[in-house]
Amino acid sequence: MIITFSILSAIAVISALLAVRLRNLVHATLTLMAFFVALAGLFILLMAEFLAAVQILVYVGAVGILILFAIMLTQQVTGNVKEHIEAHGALWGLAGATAVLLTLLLPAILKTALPLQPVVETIDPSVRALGLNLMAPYTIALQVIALLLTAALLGAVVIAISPEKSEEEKKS
Amino acid sequence: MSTETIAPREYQIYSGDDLRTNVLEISMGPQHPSTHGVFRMDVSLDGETVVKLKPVFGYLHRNHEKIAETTSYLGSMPYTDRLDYFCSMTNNWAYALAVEKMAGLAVPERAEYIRVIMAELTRLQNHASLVGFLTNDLGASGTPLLYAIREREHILDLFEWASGARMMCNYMRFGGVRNDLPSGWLAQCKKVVDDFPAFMDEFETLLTGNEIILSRCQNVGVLPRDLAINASITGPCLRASGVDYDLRKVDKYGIYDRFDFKVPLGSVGDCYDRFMIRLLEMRESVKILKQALATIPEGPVNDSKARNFRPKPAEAYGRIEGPKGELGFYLVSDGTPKPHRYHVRPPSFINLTVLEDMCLGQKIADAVIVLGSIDIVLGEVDR
Amino acid sequence: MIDLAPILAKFPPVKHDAAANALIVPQALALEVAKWLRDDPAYRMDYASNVAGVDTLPVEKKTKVKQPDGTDKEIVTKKPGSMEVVYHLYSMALKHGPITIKQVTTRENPVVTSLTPIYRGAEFQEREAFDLYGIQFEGHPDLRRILMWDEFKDFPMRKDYVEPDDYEYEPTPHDAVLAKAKAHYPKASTSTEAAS
Amino acid sequence: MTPINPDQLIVQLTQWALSFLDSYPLVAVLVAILLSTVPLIAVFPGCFAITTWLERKGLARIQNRIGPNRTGPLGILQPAADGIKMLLKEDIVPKTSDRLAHFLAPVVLMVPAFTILSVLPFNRNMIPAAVDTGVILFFALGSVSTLAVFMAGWSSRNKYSLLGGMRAIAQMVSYELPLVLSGVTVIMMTGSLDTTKIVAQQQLSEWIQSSNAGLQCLGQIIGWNVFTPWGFAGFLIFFVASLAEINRCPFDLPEADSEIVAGHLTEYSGFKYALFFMSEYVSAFAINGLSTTLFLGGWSGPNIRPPWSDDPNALLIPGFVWFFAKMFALMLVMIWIRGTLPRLRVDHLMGFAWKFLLPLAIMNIFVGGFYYYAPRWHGIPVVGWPIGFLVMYLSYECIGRLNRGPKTAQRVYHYAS
Repeated sequence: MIITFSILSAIAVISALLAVRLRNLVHATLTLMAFFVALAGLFILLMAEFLAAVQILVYVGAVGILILFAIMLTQQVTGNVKEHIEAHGALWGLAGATAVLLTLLLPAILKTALPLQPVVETIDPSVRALGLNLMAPYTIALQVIALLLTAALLGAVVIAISPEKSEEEKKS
Repeated sequence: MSTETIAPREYQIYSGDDLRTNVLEISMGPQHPSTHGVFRMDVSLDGETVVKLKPVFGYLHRNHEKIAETTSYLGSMPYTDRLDYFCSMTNNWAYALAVEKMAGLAVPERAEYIRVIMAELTRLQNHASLVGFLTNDLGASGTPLLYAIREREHILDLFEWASGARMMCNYMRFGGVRNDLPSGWLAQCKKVVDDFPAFMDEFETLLTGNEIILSRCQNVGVLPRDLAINASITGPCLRASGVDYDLRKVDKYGIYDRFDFKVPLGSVGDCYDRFMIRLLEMRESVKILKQALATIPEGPVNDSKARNFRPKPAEAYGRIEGPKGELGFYLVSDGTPKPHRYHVRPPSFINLTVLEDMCLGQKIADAVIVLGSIDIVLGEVDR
Repeated sequence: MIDLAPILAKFPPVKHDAAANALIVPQALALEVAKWLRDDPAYRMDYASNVAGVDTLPVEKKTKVKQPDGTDKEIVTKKPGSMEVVYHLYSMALKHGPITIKQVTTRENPVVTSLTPIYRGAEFQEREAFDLYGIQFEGHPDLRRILMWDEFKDFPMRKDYVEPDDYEYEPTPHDAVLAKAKAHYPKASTSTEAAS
Repeated sequence: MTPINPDQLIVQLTQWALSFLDSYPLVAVLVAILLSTVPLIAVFPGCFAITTWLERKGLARIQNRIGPNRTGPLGILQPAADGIKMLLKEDIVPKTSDRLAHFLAPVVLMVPAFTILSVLPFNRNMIPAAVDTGVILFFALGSVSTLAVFMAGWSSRNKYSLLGGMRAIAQMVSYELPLVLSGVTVIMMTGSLDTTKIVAQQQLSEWIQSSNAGLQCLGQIIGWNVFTPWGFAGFLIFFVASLAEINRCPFDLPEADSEIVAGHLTEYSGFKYALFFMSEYVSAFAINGLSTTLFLGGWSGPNIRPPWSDDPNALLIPGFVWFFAKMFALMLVMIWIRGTLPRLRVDHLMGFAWKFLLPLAIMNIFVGGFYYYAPRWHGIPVVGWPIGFLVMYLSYECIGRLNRGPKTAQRVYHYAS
């Protein structure tokens, strides 16, 4: 368990770093997807298969592909090599970021009693429970999100209809 | 009809206020699975839509005309086989016709009949395989093509029997044909012709009603009537645009005035019309063949005097209705055994003039079938 | 046979070549004549079937003529060379034809008027005549080489065209080609001989 | 010792083998993993070889040809010859290509193709990975193949490949919707994402348990989802969408040879090409396996009991025989379609997915819901069946008519006088 966890988190961290650092946009996206897959692996480790499946379906299958599609439409896939962002005081920034992160995490770290109790046995992440939760306490939120997404979809359709065609229709 | 020439259309790339797309330029050919030989199209694509298309050819150019001007008149006959290598019989006939017109040679009755039979058989096999290739361009993994090839084999067997060669027949001569038909040939030919409508029925039931073929061919690559005339389009492509112009009816060359056949005409001028006109023309060809086979007389088949002759200074333009369109030969003689000028008017070459007009604004997949429906053979385009 | 008299009457500079039954049209009038032929209701020559360039070398003919005094006298008849473009026009509307139009120009500076603005079908054929004969078509929208490659310099269909003998490499040159190859690639040809 | 049950023979053998390792739990887990994965990796490439032969022979018969006939009797060794040829071919990578992505693409396609096989129940108690969320895991991992095709198309630095990649993304993303939505109906009716439960739901247990041999036999057939109106429509939608999802004819636009050479495969050669080829077939098996599971009763077939056994669950013909029979039957239909139909055009393809399959699949969900709650007479859906069927048929007709423009029609041709 620990070994798998270490490997997956290493992959996740490295690919996330690469996604930020790589200058080639497509490579960056591909590493981002590797990160998503590693995250899905972590979900499986937590016995949350459904969440893992959704993670891959939504982030790798849809969001990542969408990003790639958007990149395909841009002119330059590879960043300009000559143009480097000059970083001054990178170490200071790193230290600051670490400090902020630690401050945020400190209460959680302090409160946790070590060694950790195994989480797996206490929760039952079945799809049925998830569905019931969505349907009972969170119905309104779900409906609102659904409405919002439908509106977005309709908006996309409206934008996608090219004005060229409508002119032709007017003529005929 | 007092318009000036119909200029090539320009396709306007849609560019909204901030939505700019790049044009993708691809070079389709000369090695591409769908270009029917070493043909190249320089295509610019806006997404999948064709915004510019320039045909490029010459990869098979061997200066056929120059070769012909350095050999005797008869010496060019085998070279004409290599023009449109699908239809060597009609190529032979067109050349023989031009020379006969220039030198004033007469053709014996039986030879005229044999020429008609050979030309119509050529038309059958050319149209059948063209429709097959067209469906292949549509992505039908070769099934209709192989059915067509099966029928073509029967006809090529007949050619081989009569002339000794399946494709490069070199069969026609000035003032007739090279040799008489072997015994039994006519009976076999009758059998092939009688069997052909069954194949046609099968072919038509399988293809003409197919929803995918309908939706992909109809209203794709429309060639307007005026443009077709102005751009000198000939053959099935012209008739698909609704112009009644068949040289077999107009010039009545050979003995075509003796046969009863009709000229099918399209109305829209799209790929589907070009496809259907070919199917209908095959039916008419079968009609002509049946009449010719029933009435072919006995007699000599060639004029032995017209071998290596030296025509008087003259010029002539002879043309026939080849399967792909008007195939013409323009000959100028200066009194020597070699032609002073020998020019081929290749139908495939000129029919390509309107390729860009038909493809603009269509999808890249349509460009492929538009090219397929024009029916080109690169041996003839490049010469 | 189509009656050509009305054309000759309307356009006096147009000559009739009786041997070929063709109209010889001066370049300045070519577009006008073609347009008139296309649109005139009696002709309706809407279809340009064939366009061909024709190259004729200058001929020097020496004939010996016996003079009355018994001596031979050489008479040199010079026929100048010419470059022609021949158009065969037909009518799809009235189904008659052909009318042959010729534009004659010099071999040294072959320039004719393009009929592509009237007949779109002449586009590729005029390009071909340009490519193979070097005839300049004035008013052609897209006069480029069509069959030869763009870098090609010469005009191969001209009667005085000499094939450059280093033009094509043959893996095993023989006969005349071998002789040519020797001149160009002395080492290469000997090595292939040694190899064979 | 329990009497031998042909159906469960393999399962029993596995358990027997594992029973020796009871004292070494870690080894037992490893062996169990191997026992469930190695057969997948061994069997499906074998199926792939058989299918390539079947496809070549079948296409040849459709096209009046003989097909492979030089390698072994009936050309049966042709797949081996092809494989050897592929392995020995030079692996050419274009100079300007993105080498890493070019190399990874076949791998990225291959891994999910094999992984999704593990959620398919091949027989009772014979499922490599019995997960609670089998169906959604299948769709999730299946969507990764889009990424692989994109990687192949983009990394080749070839415009045809790029076009193929673009087409593949657009097509696979679009067809995923009707595919998943037609599957959703089944999930809704079963109330579970678990593939084993979906198969079990399609068996009429009271019939199987009865003493009548005929009823027992039918008990594993009559309950298949395909025999319900929503199941029938769903099966057809699923099958058509799966054709597009695995780039089979007539939706093989990403590798349309007459237009864009071979699409994303243009710059692949040698073993990488073979991997692509195999992954596509394995994906085809997987998706056919899923449609078998969802609509055709999975491994259930005529319930014939072995004469020596009284166990109502014992079967003379093992379930995986039926499973593979159904899967291959669907494969054959795909081959048949490939030999018959021309290819669609890009806009037609998209229109077909969004304007026809998607509304039909959504309609199907409603019909499924209606069928579920419609009153029954002795458990027989006397109301749900006819009305559901009628509604599905009407919506098929309506959506079809709405989509069919007035443009395509048979034409009448005239002759010149």
